[in-house]
Amino acid sequence: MTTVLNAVTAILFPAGAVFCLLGALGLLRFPDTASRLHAAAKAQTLGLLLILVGAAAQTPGRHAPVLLLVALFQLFTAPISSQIIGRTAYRTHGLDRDLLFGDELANRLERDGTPLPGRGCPQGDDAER
Amino acid sequence: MNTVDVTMAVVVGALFAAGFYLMLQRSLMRIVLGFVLLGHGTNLLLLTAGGTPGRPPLVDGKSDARIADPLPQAMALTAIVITFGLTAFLAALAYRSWRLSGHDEVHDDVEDRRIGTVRERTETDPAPGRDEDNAVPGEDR
Amino acid sequence: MTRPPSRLLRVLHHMPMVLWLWLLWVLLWGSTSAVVIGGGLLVAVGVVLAFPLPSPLPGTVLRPLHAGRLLGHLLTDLVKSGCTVAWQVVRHGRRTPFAIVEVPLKVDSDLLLAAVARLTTMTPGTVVIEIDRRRKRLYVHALPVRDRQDIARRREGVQAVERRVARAVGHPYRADGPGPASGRPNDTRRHSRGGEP
Amino acid sequence: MTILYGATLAVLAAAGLLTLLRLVRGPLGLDRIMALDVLVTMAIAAIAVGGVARDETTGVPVLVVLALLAFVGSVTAAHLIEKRAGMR
Amino acid sequence: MTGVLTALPVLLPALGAGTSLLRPPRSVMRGLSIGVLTGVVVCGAALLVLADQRGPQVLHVGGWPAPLGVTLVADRLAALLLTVSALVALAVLVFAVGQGTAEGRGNSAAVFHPAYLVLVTGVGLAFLTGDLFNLFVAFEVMLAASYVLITLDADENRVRAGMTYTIVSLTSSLLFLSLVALVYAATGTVTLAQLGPRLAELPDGLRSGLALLLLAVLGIKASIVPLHFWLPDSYPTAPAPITAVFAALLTKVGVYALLRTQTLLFPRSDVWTLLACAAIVTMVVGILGALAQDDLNRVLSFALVSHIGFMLFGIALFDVQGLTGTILYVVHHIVVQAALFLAAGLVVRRTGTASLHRMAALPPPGPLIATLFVVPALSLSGIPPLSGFVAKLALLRAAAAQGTTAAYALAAAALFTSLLTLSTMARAGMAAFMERAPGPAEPSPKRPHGTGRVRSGGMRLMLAAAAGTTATGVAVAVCAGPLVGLAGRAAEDLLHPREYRSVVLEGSER
Amino acid sequence: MLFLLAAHAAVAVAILWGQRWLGRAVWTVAALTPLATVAWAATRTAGVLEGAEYQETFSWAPSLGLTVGFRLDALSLLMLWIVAGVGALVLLYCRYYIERDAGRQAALLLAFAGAMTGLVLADNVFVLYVFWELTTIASFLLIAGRGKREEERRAARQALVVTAAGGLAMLLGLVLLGQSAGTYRISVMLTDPPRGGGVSAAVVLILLGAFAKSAQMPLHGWLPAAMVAPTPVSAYLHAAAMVKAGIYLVARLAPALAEVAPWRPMVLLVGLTTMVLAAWHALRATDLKLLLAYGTISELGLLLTLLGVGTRNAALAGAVMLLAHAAFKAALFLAVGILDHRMKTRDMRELSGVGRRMPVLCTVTVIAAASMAGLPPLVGYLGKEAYFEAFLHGDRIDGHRQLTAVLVLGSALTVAYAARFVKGAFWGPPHETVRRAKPPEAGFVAPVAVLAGVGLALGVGYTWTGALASAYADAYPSAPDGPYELSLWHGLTPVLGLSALTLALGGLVHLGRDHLSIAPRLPDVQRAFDRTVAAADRVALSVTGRTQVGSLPLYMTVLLTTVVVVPGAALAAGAPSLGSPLPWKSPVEPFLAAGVLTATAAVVATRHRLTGILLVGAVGYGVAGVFLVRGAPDLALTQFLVETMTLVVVVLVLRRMPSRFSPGRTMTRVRVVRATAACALGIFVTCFALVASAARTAPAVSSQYAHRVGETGAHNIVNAILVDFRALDTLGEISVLLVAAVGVVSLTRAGGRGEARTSDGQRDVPFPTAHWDEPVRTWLPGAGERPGGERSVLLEVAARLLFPSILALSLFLLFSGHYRPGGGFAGGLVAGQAFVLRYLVGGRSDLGVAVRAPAGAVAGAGLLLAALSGLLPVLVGGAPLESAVVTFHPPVVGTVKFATSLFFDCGVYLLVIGVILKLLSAVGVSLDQSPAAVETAPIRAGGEKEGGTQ
Repeated sequence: MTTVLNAVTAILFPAGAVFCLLGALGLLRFPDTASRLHAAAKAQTLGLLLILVGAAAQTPGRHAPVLLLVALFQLFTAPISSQIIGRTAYRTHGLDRDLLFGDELANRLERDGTPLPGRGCPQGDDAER
Repeated sequence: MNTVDVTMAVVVGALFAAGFYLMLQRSLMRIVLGFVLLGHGTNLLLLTAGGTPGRPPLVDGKSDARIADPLPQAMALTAIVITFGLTAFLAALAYRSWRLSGHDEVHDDVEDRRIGTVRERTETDPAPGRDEDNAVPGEDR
Repeated sequence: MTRPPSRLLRVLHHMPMVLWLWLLWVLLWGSTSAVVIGGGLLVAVGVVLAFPLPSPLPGTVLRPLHAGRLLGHLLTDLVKSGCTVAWQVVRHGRRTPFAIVEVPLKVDSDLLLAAVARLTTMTPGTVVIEIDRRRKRLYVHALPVRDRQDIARRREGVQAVERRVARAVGHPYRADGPGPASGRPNDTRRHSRGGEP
Repeated sequence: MTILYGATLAVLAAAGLLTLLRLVRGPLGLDRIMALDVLVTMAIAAIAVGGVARDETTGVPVLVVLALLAFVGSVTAAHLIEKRAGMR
Repeated sequence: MTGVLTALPVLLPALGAGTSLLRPPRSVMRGLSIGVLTGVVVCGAALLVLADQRGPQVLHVGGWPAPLGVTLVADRLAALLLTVSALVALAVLVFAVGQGTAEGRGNSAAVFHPAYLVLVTGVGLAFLTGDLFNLFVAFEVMLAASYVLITLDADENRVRAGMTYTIVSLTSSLLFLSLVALVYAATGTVTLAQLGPRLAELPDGLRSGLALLLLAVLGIKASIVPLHFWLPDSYPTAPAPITAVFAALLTKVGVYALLRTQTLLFPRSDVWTLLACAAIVTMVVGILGALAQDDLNRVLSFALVSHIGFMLFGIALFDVQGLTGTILYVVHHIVVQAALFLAAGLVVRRTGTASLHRMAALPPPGPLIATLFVVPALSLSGIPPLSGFVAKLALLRAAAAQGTTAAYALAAAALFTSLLTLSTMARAGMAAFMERAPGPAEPSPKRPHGTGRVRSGGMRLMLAAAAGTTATGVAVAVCAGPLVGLAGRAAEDLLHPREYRSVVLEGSER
Repeated sequence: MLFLLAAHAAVAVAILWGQRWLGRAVWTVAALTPLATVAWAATRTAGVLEGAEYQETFSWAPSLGLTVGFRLDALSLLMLWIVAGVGALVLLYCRYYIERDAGRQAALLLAFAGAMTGLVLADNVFVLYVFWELTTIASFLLIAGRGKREEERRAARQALVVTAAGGLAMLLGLVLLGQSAGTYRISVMLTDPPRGGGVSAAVVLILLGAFAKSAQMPLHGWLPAAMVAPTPVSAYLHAAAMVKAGIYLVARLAPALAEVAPWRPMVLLVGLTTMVLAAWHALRATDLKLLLAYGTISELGLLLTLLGVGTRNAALAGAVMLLAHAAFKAALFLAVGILDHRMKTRDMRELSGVGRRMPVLCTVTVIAAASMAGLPPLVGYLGKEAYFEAFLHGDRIDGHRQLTAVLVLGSALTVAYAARFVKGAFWGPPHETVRRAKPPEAGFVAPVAVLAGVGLALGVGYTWTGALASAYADAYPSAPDGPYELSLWHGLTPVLGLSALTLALGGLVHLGRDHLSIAPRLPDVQRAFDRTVAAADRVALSVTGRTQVGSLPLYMTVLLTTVVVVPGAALAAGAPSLGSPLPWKSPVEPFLAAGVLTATAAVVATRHRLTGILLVGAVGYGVAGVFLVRGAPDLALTQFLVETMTLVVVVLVLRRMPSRFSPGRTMTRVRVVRATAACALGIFVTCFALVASAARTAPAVSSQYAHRVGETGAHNIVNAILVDFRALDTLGEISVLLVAAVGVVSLTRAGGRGEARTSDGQRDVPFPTAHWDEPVRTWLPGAGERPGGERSVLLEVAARLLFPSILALSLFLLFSGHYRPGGGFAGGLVAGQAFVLRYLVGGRSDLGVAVRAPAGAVAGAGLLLAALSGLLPVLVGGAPLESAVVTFHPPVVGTVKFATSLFFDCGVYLLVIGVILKLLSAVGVSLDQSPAAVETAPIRAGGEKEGGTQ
């Protein structure tokens, strides 16, 4: 039993860590805020989940479920901030439009008669929005 | 017997330096940041200087490895909470200042400035005859 | 908010939440002693009573089988999405093209919409950045997107998620029908600008 | 096993430092918020690994709290940015 | 039973603060605050009697012996200062109620009463605690309340003053906390009674470093030159009763802490020469500052700084007589400085300005207020037979008895300061209370509108409070005999803390 | 004797009270007290002259040497006569002179008389000093009057400063003297004179005080200036009584101290110089009162010389002159007062012919002046004879012959100015103003007449005078050729010749007065005083202007520098060892350290508010990581929660503030200084920490906690410390939290005096999609109140689902705190986060629905619960804040152990929640909505309306 668990951990831990690392790399490498969100929301969460499961495999008895609980909570809350950040990024022009293949939201807005305000207007050096 | 290790001592020192550098600014918001940093620094100092690291101070009877010194932890906990309350207060003060005067800078004291100018005037103008009761003429208010 | 007729009723109304809180309590304590179990019940009922909230799931029944499938899909999606992103990071890095995709949905309940949005965020390559509740649309930031096909694929992916969610909670999902029977807005006075054009 | 834990922690630490770099560099407030969020996630992972490595479970409540509440801060900050943008 | 008595000065105001937040009606809130403070006064007095007759009253809070738990110790010094402080705090509260600071504009009542009671909690705790970290907490309690009070109804000016005050105080608090950390690092305990011997075993450099750091930190709180700058820039802007209670209590708590720690932790260690210099500089720089000011409250604030020097004087001498003098001076100064600020508040209220040269051209506020100002002003200047004289005499005698050059220098500085204090007070008093025929160039300014509009009942309360404080000051002089005896015994205790240590550490292995 | 003083005080107070209906009778009433004193003194005279002493002692603060002792001996009696007698006459005279403010003046004069009485009766140096300063204060008030005129104020302040300065010097002298003598009783000092090194210093200081008080040169400037006071006041204070205090002190101490080193030279030098120079001044004065003032100074110089020199005959002469001077100088002043009152001038150039218009006044004044000039058979003559004798044959005084010459010169000048006075005041043809003046009433002149008469009587009745004077003088050993007796005729002695010589010389000077104007002007002391005052003001201004610059950063720099330099120097000087610290305790630490350092550096560099706070958050998480690594999960938990909470609060506050810090205008130099100071502090702390922790030898006390934690029923030692071992700390800490929250409410309350100025005044322009994700259903009961643009379906659903779980978690932390990381704080903070979530998502109104009680009440209840749970154990006989472990056995459940400290923890929990609610409500009210909305919105969540609605 212990061997099995150890093996699980031995697989999950490095995998999780690597995902975390890749997520961090993505955070660094992706061109704009919205893309970085992918790294943050996915690679990161996955990495964490793997590690938590790996840890749960090592944790005796009564604490293992709590670790799974942690994973559950993380799954539940991570998308919330992602969505809020994503929507704020869009609303505050945090997208690199050079890489944008198509923007159906903008199209929709134009059809509604409320085109995207301030498109192209320079935001100045004040990068903190 | 050193309870502090070099890394932590340096971190604490850096937090103090950065915190105080910010506290020396005029912008109250930077002062708030400085204060929070200083708070971190002192809490860390309290914890590290006070105790040797060890197992968390829980008595669960399962291990007899040395536990960390709980007293500095309790003190640091108290300090953390106090710092939090005061940070909130400082932030509110910054807000109030900004609301009243449109900025959150700590400006120089008016009365002191006035006395400073009076001093400069008396020192450049050596005439000693000053009305005694008007030791500090206040016309430039 | 109308006040429920009695406290007991409210507890019954919120039974799932009470049970969940109870479970949570027991899990957190990691013990099944009588004190913990009794205390957990007290805490669960107490919290629900002290802070009244609208019932979350009116008329929905969790269907275990579909829920299990949903979970399975979720986990595989998660792994897939993780890998996708990781691959993107390694492969493309700075020049990852993306698109914002409009996904019309069929479910018409806040809860389900939220669930879909949430799960969408976990599916590969998509992050919800805007929700149009009235018109039942999600706007999804998708990556990488290189052509129209990609966009369509993404849209379908999200709709698949929606289907699975609706099944899991026993929602009468119809491919093209109007909104579901339950979850009709009980508060329409604030219905804001513009319905479906 | 110890080597495994150590290596995991080391990788996590490296990831954390990279994230910190994003936190410091910005350029948008949102990026920083995100980075902070990710940092918390990594902290959860690291604490879990550390707990296993040291064979103790005292960190578990910390984990629960972190997992459940980390988003509150980021949501607040994102709100601020949104509101600011509205004011422009 | 006496244990409760020791805890009550801390717990009562805390209870009161909690209750006053439950939104009781205004009259209840007032009654509550006044009742609580009266209770503290009674407890303080009872403790004083007990401590004087039976030795230090020790309470092991929570029933835990000293190094484990926090210990509250009411020895003579603590009980004495507690009683006097509570008395003054009570008078100031009455004044504030009368003036309407407490419940004037908007909802400041809901802020004032809890904050004031918390302030008293902190002061009480600071006097009673026998634990270094708890002392820090006490300071924080007191200071946090004072931040709130000084920014009450803050306008631009008050916010600036509040910033200065808050930021400097916060700095000192953090430094104090660092000091606690360092002390714990070096000794492994924070119980004052245990620290003395443990500190004595430390290497010299470290010990004097700690002692001086402590001196600097407490020096900020007690506003010793050159750490005093914040005080004259912040105190004068607050409403009169708040300034009064700050001036009376906060700096004195700093002095008390200095007294306590210098005797208990670093007895006659390396700081005393420095302390003597600081005392002289404080006295002189402070009073010169007062001489240069035009604003009545600022004059008094600088005088306050200056007279902190007198208290250091006795500590620097570091013998029974010197400490006696310091204790007497602290007692005297608590009462008198509060009375002065209250009287100044009345003057400003009546004339509508705090500027001396403007005040000089306004009609004087009447003989009663004049008396209420002049008596404490004379007392502050050390004019006999008022309390300031008694305290000053004790200090001078101590200096003469010691007979060193430093002692004589201190005495000379003290006398010089007394003279300038008198001169400053005379200037202020003349500006405020003498009618001057308006000169041709200076048209008599109209009294600002609405300054006289005080509810007569409120005015009566204010006058009664100021009169009460002044009368307390006079009483200090009249009861000088027993008081000197008490202070002498307290000083004796301070210098020979064996009894203190033994009662605190009773029941615990050292 | 105390009853005399009490009577003075009581009558003075009574006069102040009853001045309304007493009217002019106040003066009579006031005069009764000194008259009674005179009468009392009269009854004691016989006894005193026979050598008896009357003593009274009351205890005040004996350990300080403060014993209220009174003693009546010959000198006191003499002075008492003068003080009370002249006092009574002056008071009676005032009835005619003073018209305005009679009550106040009468009370003050009476109080002054009382103070003088006390002064001369005091038998304790400090009691003497007490009355001494009281006379200073009384004279200040009398000179200043109502302070209408600038010169009154100036003169009053000058008198105050000079005499008080002298007084302070004297006080130190008295302390030193007492220190050497071992007693503070004057009578004991006299019988057993102190000797030793300290006594010389004491003598100098005491003499300084005496000189200042009795207007000796060069400290005399205040006396002529004080002539702005009403004439009776001048007569009493500056002729008869107050200035005599200094003389009295010298006379009192001379028997004991005259032989101490600097006493005699000082007294002689100062006294004689004053005598001559002041008389010279008097010759130049045209104002009669000023003339008398300088005359007084001159006489005081003489008296000082006589009484201070310390021989029997000189003392005798001094005592006689003391009496004589009081009588004639008071009379002369009062006479000038009458002139001034009737003629409205006292300039001798405008007065002429008064002698004819007011013959009675003229006569009595001339008698008094003659006494001043030392004409026989007046008492002044007796005195003059006596002092010539004392000096001419005073072998015990070094250089007594030269001194005699000086005395002759001084006396001659006295004669000259006496003549000048009489001539200036009365002689010549009647002037216009004089002719129109109304002659004074008899009662007005009577006091003058009485005083002049006394001068005559004392002269004629010289035996009696001699008895009185020698009773004091006999304290000294008499001269070898037997005691000198007073007499109007000693035969043709050299002394008589000297007397005649003075008259002749005086006459000559008077005749040659027209040439006086070319005589050298003496340096003006007045200007010197003014210069000193101005210089003091300038120094004050300069010092204050340079130190108190009003700049907080500068203050902080000074402060930090002090903190670093002072202890740092001590630390460095001791060169303690750093020990041999490990590089790190755990390999994780360097990583965390790197993170913390990076973030810290970024905080310093950033110029954006939000960035700053986020980075600080990162630092906080890093620190929390360190806590965890070092085995402090409780701390890490709290740190994390607090960090999030700080972020939330600061962000909420920041919401409407500009994103960047105000543009810095700091000069590079200043920045470098600041950075240096900060870095120095950082290094200092680093070194200090290493040194301090290396020095630990004793074991930490906390090792005992592990052993005794079982008694608290806890497993988590940290929590046990917080709620049980050191619950008092926690109580204080929650008070801080509470009051800080109250402060935040107070500060952010809407509607400061200046209304908010938003940075650019623009209103919110919501993004077009803002209202899109408004949920259809109500997920949070109060969220419907929010504008649609601020709602989010995802958030609302999440909040709805998470809220109960978070609360359950918080309760778990609260209850499990005793056993594992958690506790009231952590629990409260977690619950607080739940409410933050409600606030963020549902807005203020939803928060109001969630918590119906006012935030302040929640917080207050928390503090109440904590404090009460501290107090309750007392009722069952425990110590405050004591807790107990209660074990009970309910049927099904089994054994339940329960620590009562849980109540305390619950209080903490509640308080933290209340505080967070309060913070939210505070920032909510001020920041959330427009002010109008604040006014109308039904607010239930917070304390924002506390008090305001009552």
